[in-house]
Amino acid sequence: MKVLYFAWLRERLNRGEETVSPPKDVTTIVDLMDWMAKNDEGFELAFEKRSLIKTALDENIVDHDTPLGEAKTIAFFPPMTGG
Amino acid sequence: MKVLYFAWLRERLNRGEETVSPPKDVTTIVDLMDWMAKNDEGFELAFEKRSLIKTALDENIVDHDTPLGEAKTIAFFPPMTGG
Amino acid sequence: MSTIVRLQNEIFDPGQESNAFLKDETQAGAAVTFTGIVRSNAKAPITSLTLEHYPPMAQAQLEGFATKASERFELQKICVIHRYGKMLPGEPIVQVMTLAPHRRAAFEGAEFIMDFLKTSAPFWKKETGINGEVWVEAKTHDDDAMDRWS
Amino acid sequence: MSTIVRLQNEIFDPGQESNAFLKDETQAGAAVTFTGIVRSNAKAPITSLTLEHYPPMAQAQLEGFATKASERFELQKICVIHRYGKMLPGEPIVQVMTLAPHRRAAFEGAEFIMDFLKTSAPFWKKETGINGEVWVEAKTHDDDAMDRWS
Repeated sequence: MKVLYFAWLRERLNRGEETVSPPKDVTTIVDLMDWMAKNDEGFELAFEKRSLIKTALDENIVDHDTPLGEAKTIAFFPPMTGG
Repeated sequence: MKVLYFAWLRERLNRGEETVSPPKDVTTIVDLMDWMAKNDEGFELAFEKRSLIKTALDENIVDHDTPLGEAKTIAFFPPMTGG
Repeated sequence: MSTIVRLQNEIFDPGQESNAFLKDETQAGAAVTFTGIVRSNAKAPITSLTLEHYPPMAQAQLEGFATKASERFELQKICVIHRYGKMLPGEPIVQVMTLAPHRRAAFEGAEFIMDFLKTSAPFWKKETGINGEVWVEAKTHDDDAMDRWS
Repeated sequence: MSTIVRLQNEIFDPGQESNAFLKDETQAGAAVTFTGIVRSNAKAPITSLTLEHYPPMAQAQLEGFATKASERFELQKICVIHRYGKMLPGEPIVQVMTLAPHRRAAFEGAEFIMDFLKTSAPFWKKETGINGEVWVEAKTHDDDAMDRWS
């Protein structure tokens, strides 16, 4: 699946997007974050305070315990500051 | 003192302003309206429903029981509909 | 705080007034513009609207509302333009503009001024339609709108 | 009901957009325009502001807020313009315009859209000043502002 990063999350990770292929036991967003952090120290640091990170599955904001389902894109970003 | 009329009050009375010299026992706005109605049938008709008429003394909105005091101008008008 | 109140017979350009109001402002984050427009209902079309007013009192009242708004909300600038005389459907009647550090104050300041203006500024509307002329009646919901600020 | 949502990098002219929005409208009595401006505090001056965004989601969210507003308030027309990329102090960032038969709906519709936009539209501000660059932090009072509509 496609993973997108925005704002300071993108800067810390030094990339705006990547493609990942998590194993089958990764079913929720929390699972995905755990799996990515295990494989990538940068990710673990960037995602240290998970409560500060918002998530969108296929462009809809969802909680971290949401199942990934058939989603094609997941986006991680800090609280929004538009307007 | 100078008396001003606006909107449908002005149209019914067929004048926008006039000068009146009420006797000394006319001390409040109610007194003035009574005195003017006594002397002018048109005024009595126009002021039939006094609760619909608003009053300003020297450009400040006041209740009908307010004393005339030293006011130079009194204005009578229907509820305002600007904006 | 700067306040401008303009009563005028001439039509004004809403966007041009907004731009003049915003010009060179870099300390404010939020601007709200309210524009009141002469409305012609499809069911009861009007050909024109005429506003009568009581000039010195209208000027004093509008300045008073602007001052009250600036005391109550954190506003950096207020401009109120109100027309009188004859106007046509689609033309602007009134424009209230507020500038503030934050949006809430800008919104509330503009709405506060409009609510007071509607019930307490000495203007009277007369609609001219195909069946003649009629004075617009005051609306009780305008009184209610004003009362919520007290 | 007509709704326009525009995301753009280019600067826009606030007054010109308001006039385009109002053009030929004779059925509506009330128009509200909110303009958000790049602010530079005297104490902590910024040289520029950069907005990052998530394009398809930003477009979808803004259209969603506009639809919600039109369902909730009696609105005849909505336009939302939001910029992204680099902008300078005094430049407009965002403009929300509403048109309604009555002023209350126009005010509430615009404020509703802005409150949702602030907390739920995927834009992120980065300020550039003499001391470097810093991401703007989200404000809890913006969450509170959104919550009052629920």
